[in-house]
Amino acid sequence: MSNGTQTALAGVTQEQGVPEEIVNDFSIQVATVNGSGSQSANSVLMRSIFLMGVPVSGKNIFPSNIAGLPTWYTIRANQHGYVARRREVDLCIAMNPETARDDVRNVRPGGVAIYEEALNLGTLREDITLYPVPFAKLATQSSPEPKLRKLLANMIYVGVVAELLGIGRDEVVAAIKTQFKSKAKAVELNVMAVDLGIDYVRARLMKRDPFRVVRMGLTAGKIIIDGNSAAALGAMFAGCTVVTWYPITPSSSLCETMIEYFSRYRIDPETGKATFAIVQAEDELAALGMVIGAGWAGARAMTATSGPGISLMGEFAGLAYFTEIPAVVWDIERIGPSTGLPTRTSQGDVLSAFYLSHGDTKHIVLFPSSVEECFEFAGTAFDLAERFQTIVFVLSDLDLGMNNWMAHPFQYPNKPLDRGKVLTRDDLERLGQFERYRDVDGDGIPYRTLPGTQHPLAAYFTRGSGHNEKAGYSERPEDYKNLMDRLLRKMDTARSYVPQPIVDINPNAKIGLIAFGTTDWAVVETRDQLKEEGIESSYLRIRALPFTPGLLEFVERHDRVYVIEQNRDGQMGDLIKLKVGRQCDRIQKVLHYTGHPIDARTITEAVTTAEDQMKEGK
Amino acid sequence: MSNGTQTALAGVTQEQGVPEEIVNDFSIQVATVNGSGSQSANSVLMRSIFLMGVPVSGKNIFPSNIAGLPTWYTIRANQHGYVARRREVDLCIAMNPETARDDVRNVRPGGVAIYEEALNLGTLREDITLYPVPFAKLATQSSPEPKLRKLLANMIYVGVVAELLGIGRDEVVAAIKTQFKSKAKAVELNVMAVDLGIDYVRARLMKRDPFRVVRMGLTAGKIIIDGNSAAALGAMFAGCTVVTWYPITPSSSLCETMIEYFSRYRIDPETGKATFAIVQAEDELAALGMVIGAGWAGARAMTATSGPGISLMGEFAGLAYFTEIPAVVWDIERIGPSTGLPTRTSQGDVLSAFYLSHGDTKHIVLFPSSVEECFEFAGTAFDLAERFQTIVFVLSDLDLGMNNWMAHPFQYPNKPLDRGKVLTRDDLERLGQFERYRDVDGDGIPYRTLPGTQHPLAAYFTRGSGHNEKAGYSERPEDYKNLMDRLLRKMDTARSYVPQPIVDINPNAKIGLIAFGTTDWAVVETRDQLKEEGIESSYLRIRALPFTPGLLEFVERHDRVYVIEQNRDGQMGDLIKLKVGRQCDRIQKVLHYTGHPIDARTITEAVTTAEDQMKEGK
Amino acid sequence: MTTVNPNLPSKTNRLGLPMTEYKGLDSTLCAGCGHDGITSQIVKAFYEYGVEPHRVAKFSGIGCSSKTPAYFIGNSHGFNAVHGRMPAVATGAMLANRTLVGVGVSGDGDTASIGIGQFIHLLRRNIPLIYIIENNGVYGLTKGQFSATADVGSKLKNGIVNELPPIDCCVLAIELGCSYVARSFAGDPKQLVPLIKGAIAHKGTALLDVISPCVTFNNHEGSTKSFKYAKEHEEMLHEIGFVPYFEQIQADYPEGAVKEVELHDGSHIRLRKLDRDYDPSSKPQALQLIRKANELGELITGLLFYDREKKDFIDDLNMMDEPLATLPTSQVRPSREALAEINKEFS
Amino acid sequence: MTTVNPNLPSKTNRLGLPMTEYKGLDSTLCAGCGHDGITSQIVKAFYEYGVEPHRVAKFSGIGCSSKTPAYFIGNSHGFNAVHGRMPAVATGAMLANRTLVGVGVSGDGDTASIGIGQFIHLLRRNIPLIYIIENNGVYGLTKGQFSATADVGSKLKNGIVNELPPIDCCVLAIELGCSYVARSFAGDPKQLVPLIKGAIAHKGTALLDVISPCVTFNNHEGSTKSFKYAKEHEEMLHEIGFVPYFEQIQADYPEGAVKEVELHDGSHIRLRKLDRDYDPSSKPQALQLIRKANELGELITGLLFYDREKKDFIDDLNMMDEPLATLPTSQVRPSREALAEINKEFS
Ligand SMILES: Cc1ncc(C[n+]2csc(CCOP(=O)(O)OP(=O)(O)O)c2C)c(N)n1
Ligand SMILES: Cc1ncc(C[n+]2csc(CCOP(=O)(O)OP(=O)(O)O)c2C)c(N)n1
Ligand code: SF4
Ligand code: SF4
Ligand SMILES: [Mg+2]
Ligand SMILES: [Mg+2]
Repeated sequence: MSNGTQTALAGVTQEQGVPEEIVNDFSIQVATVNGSGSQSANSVLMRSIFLMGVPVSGKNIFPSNIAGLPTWYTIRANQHGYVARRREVDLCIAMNPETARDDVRNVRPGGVAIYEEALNLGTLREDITLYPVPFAKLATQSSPEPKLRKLLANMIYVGVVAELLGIGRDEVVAAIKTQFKSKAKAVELNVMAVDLGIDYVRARLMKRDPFRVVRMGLTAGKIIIDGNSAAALGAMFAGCTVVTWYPITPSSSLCETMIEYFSRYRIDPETGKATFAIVQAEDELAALGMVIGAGWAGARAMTATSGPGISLMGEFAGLAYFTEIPAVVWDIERIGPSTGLPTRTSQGDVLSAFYLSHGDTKHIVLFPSSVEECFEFAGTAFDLAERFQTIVFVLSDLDLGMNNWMAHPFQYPNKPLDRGKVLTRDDLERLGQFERYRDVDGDGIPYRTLPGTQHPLAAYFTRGSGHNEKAGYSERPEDYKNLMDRLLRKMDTARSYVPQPIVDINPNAKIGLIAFGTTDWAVVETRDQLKEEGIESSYLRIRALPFTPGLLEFVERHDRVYVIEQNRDGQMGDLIKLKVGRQCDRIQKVLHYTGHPIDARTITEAVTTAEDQMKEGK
Repeated sequence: MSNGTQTALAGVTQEQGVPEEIVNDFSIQVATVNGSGSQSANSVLMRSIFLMGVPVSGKNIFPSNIAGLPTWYTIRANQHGYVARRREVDLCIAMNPETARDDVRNVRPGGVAIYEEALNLGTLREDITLYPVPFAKLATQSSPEPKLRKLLANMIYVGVVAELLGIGRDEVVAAIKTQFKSKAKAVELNVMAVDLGIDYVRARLMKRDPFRVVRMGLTAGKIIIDGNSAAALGAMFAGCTVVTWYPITPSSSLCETMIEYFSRYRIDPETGKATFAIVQAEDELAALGMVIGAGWAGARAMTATSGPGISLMGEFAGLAYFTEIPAVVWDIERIGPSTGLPTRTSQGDVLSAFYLSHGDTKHIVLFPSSVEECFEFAGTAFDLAERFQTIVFVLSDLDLGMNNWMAHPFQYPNKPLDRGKVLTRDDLERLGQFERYRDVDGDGIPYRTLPGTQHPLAAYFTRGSGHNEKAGYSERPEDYKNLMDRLLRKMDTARSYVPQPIVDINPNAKIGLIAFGTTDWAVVETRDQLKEEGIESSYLRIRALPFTPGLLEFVERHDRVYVIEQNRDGQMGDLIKLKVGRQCDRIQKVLHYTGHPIDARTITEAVTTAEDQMKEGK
Repeated sequence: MTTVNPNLPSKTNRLGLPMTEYKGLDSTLCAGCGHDGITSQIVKAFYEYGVEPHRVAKFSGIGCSSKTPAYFIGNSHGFNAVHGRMPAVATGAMLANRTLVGVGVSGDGDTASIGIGQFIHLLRRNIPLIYIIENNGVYGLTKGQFSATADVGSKLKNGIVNELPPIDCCVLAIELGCSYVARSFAGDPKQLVPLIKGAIAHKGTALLDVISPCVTFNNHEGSTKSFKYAKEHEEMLHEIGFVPYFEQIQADYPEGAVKEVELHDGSHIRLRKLDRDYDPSSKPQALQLIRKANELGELITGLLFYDREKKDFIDDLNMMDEPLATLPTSQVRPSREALAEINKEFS
Repeated sequence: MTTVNPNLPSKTNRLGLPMTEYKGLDSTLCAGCGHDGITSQIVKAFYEYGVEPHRVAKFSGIGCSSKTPAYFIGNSHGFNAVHGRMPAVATGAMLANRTLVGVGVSGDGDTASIGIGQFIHLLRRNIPLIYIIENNGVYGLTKGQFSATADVGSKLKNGIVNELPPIDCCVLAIELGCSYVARSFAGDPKQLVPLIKGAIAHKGTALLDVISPCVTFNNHEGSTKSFKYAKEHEEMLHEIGFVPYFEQIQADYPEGAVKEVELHDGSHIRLRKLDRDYDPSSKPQALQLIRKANELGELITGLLFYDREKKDFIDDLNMMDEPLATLPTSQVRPSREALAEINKEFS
């Protein structure tokens, strides 16, 4: 456990009577069984805190099965806005008899455990506050239907926790209304269950723990949403017309959300017809093949998948690269290799996405780190794919994609769609010539026409085999070399089009931190922790491959640069090393690969240890 | 054109009458049409020179179609044993009317062109020796059958060239006998055609060029074979039992040769039954899937493919890595990305093979550079795959795989098969325990049992999802991390088991050269060329990934290290840079990517240019 | 749409285009290859039907057969995808632009070996596409290995005999609900041209499995996919005629001798009875017929199955009439109000 | 081979093994899932037949169904491969060790969606393998999307209706020459056990397409793969019995009422006539029957097709009787003389 945290909590033990209050800074872990309907209770609890104006995040640790196995939901509330995972559990709600003992053992000293009274855990810990609650008994009062009763049992703990922490009933009720939308009956039942919890606390429990929620104003105007939904919405507002997919955790919800919202907002009001096609493909090869066919014909087309799907897309990815066809692939990363841990998060596909396919293939890759960026990059990815006529990967992860995040409301896109260098019939008429693969503008990007263009110059032939500037079949060494060199040039042009890194230079810092994607949230917190320990740091957050030139400058500016990522091999670190050449010995890797999202304390410890060794001259 | 070559040929022009002789050092290019049967004529010509005792190599530059398109066959004879491609054509035999003018234009000044008289190319060049020959007319004398006549026309040029160069008729006849095996009729006909050529030269042509073949003793006892056949034979002698394949150029002949030789040498004499299964799979996914199934069940199983197949094998490669199942995949590289140039050579799959699959996956990769190594590594690959219980890639290329190379006869394997850590029924009885994924020996390599082992401890469950040491399903962070760390450890152990690099340190050298695979042949020649220009060099030939520690030492020892490879992105160079850390700025890349095999002069020019710039302080 | 000009010289079609407009580059296939025959019939069919070249989109996988889209209708966009995965690419393109006339050409290896999965799902979806299998029972481009349509007992040049049963793509297509299924022979242009025209007029997937001998690797004695074998064993189901929608049908034939099949665009296929009565509207009958022919080693050719009523994938998706690819931003980007509403939902 | 002990207590099988030896780990599937029912029947069939656990090799892809091999015959090797590609893995393993009894379990998504290509080629090769499809018409593990066996008009919980025709894996299997094709229902153990036993005795691929309702995602009103629907619409072809080769057949039934089908190892399947006469040896009849049942929305169950004479892939390859995997070096490495001969050939 971290020193910082221990200091903050010193004095919080039961012997000392009522401990010092800990306000708006704790993490809750709800341990349940999947398929038991705890998901909505968890969301309601999270949203209630959010509605209290306190920054909050929720993370679901669920098994790769459908029902009956242990599941944990972690809620972090933090007045400073830190929303990364915390290693420590302050409050545990142990609803799953199978894991309850472990769950309670896992609470940090000074913490709280709420559990089913019948489990008899009263003697398990002396250093935490224990609140037994007869959930089962209370549930029998909630409904005569056993099935419903089981569902409502979860909502009872929401009431218990709310009352113990001081979360307002109004906020809970509002959260329930959001959760169950307009279904009055469901709202009513759930509120009733919550009240059972509240009443029980009032009647039977004495608050003996330090944790409290107090109203703040930090969440006003914000939304709560998961990254997959954000991406789906972003794509919808970016004019996406063809979506293909093959279900795979944790990407399925991205496309399922598309189905939902496209059906609502993308049916032409006049004709009643769809302005899109969403197709469940037979596998990931087909999914990408369809995207490529659609991109070739001019649609904004995308698919979403995860690691195993990426591995299946190799051949088609190379085709898109070599024939220069726009395509967008979202990879919601999970733990690999192979099937790996389908319900655990990872950043392990950096190299496989970047290098995907044989031969000298390389791709544009984007790394959103927030739901706002999921929304934004959904459009950016299409713009880049069409501008550069190539396949673009967007690497999100399970943590970002499937968990709930606070965010600013999405901004209506202010830029027109960049459809890239497409020549229309009129253009052809005006130009009088067209060669599909010629570098007319010196930026490596050729022009294209769409099938169906009614002009004798429009037609050309697309092939994944060797071709010359006129798109004619060619095995000539010069044609091949020209093409390959142009593709490199094109990728170079892309460096200034892709989202540039977010850089925060601290002029006093000797060290720099580099991260990407969801690791950002822990790094932000780490920087403050480091500062507390007297270590100033700069920070560069990578948002895309290929790299932009600023990277080298950042590395050169700092004695040591820590590249933090969530995979075993330090994949981004290797790419950075290659990029910065002899400066590579400034790079140090901080790696986290357990399947759980990275936390600030882990990074802080790694960095301080390394810095200490540095000082000691090791 | 290179300075070196120009110097050597100075004075060889027709104005000066009979030029200085050039003995046993020239390249011949035969330009024909594919499907015209020129392949056997080319082989006979090459073998005739070989039988004269002169080192020789033959390279086929053929189109990706079946018949009717231009094809070139290049023979290089060299008394020093250089057998890499040469850029310059000394003698051209222009049999294809469609390309004849270009072919003749392509001959280096001082060279020779032999062509069909009717093409009337007499005025095309003044700086080379022209020998018009009425091939068509001569062919009519060879046979009454038009189809046969066409085939024999090719053999006529063999006679012409042999007579002009002074290749003995006996050697030609012997080569014909080898080519047509026991078929007396075919031998007779072809010898007759050769004689037509010889007689024509004697009767009508006056030798006016400097090129001659003179008997040497440098090829005695050697064999001529292509790398794919060598690999097939190597696998046969390595006890390979299951072969799966999906046809793809340039790998098909590897498996087709297996079918041929396994049917001859691997049928049990007692039962008349096969000791192997060779299966044409429905695609490359299935091919690798079958190999994995077979490897799991204990067979030595392999497949062979090329780039597109590698791209399709991503998902299964990750499965083999993560479940630790032996598998061998030969990648006979051709030009990518995508379908690319199916009949052109490349070393472009280094990164895709090494990193194949999502997540933190990495593989053992071998790089044979000769047919001897194809034979040897076929066994090494199985030994490594079974010892390390993982997938092993062997990266050959079209140049090595499909062209004819001189070689020492294959050595009978002197080591027993290394079947790795397999526990039998007796072992289990003795040990009394077995955990599939436990690192018992500290080398990262666990033990396994084979299905069918009759012991209650034997059974375990294999899965591509998370698992613990007992092979039980697990999503626990610790189990995952343990497993991933052990896999790294295993790969580290492999460093000392894989074929070590071949290193030649020149104590006077300021520069080092690094290459792998077929690039070796050009590098060997380059070193001599550099020496002539006063540049001493050391040389390290990589034979496997992961790297061995000696690599860093080699780099540190030299001011500049040129990594020479046949791809656009300098893929091996990048891996080397990563390995050598801050020494990476000593690395310079020499890249060749045209589809034609790399030649020494190209490398020499690149290195001397770089060295000159160095001196000039640029 | 170009309108029809009635006063054209005889050497052009109803659009005023000469046959050359429907040709492509010179073939680089072996002289005599069956695939070149099919190419000619495609050229002829599109010319005679009068399809505007720019409206055509050509698709293929990899193989000798898959090279052929470069050899016809040069003024249309073509896409030579990867081996066995053309169906996905064609599906995507047809969704992006439903106004295109899609023609896919594939080989038996491309379709029945590596590609059988995508083939099946294409049929299942009923993607609007003319799908021509140039079926020679071997992999031509990789030099003569057996494909999954090679007959049991058929021999390679090197003597290897095929032991595995062939996949009959027409049977699969019918079982999977394909609504236009025909078998033909590259050496039978008279039949192939109307079948292709019918496929142009059809809505949904039109499958043509065309025996197309490989003269280099599978035209020898012992091959069941040779010109000789096919010629000797061809059994035509009917004589086929095609009357496009813009021509008047003339009923100049005796009762019962001819069956008219109306196609989706109003064109008609006219099946003139030969030895037998055949009604291509019955699945079981079609399957029985094929099975029997296969048992007898007969090459049964003609329109095997037709179903006018079948919905295609465009119907299933309830898509707009205009190509999705070129819809203006106003149609594909919901309003500011929509976003505000959504933001509200999540707040 | 363990020999049969005739003096066993009644709670063990002929090998002296109790039923528990055929069980595996506890299931982690949803309570009531059809797949668990099938697991129980597999346990029972292998127990009753008396297969030595170590001789069994279990294969699967990915899905809820594909998890089940961990739940039966714990003392056998199991392999949970990747999604849709189990057939290739099983093929390789069965080639490496032909003495294994292979059992593959797959889902309808695993087999008919992503895996249809490998499934078809497995059938075409006739790999010796018991192939059980646990068919629920949805992707269970990814939370209820339609698979390619979902019926037209069947509804997801969220109201989405399937428009695409289902793939009937039995029809495909029969068309592709599979020699043992059965359909059954997870809720009908009496039928399933003898069908699995027959599959054990069979040589070549034995396909069992078993309707196995997903209680979580596809057991509602409107689903044609629910317990309720299957129970109401099950039409048994015959009553099925299995007499293993080591038991005497007793002809205690009236003439014509029962059909005995002899299997490869000498065991018999006994089909007792119900409403109709059914002879599972005729392809066309089998296909017709299934087609009609599908049209009527009937779930026809029983042994649909059987062909004793069909060669399997091991025959085609002329393989040794011993497992290739463990042949000694002397049998797999040719002699020095052989290498000398080869070197000579290339010199
Ligand atoms: C992934 C992949 N595997 C293998 C190949 C090699 N290959 C090219 S064409 C072909 C077979 C073509 O056979 P078919 O489709 O029957 O066409 P044909 O040449 O007979 O017309 C193969 C295996 C490839 N291009 N891509
Ligand atoms: C390559 C790949 N794509 C997608 C997935 C995600 N996935 C896991 S199981 C499954 C479907 C399972 O459906 P089915 O085979 O019918 O089995 P069920 O769960 O219904 O028993 C999918 C799509 C995966 N594991 N691998
Ligand atoms: S090899 Fe066969 S299929 Fe290919 S072009 Fe030649 S004849 Fe045609
Ligand atoms: S989700 Fe469906 S298929 Fe999966 S275990 Fe639950 S009931 Fe069975
Ligand atoms: Mg073919
Ligand atoms: Mg299913």
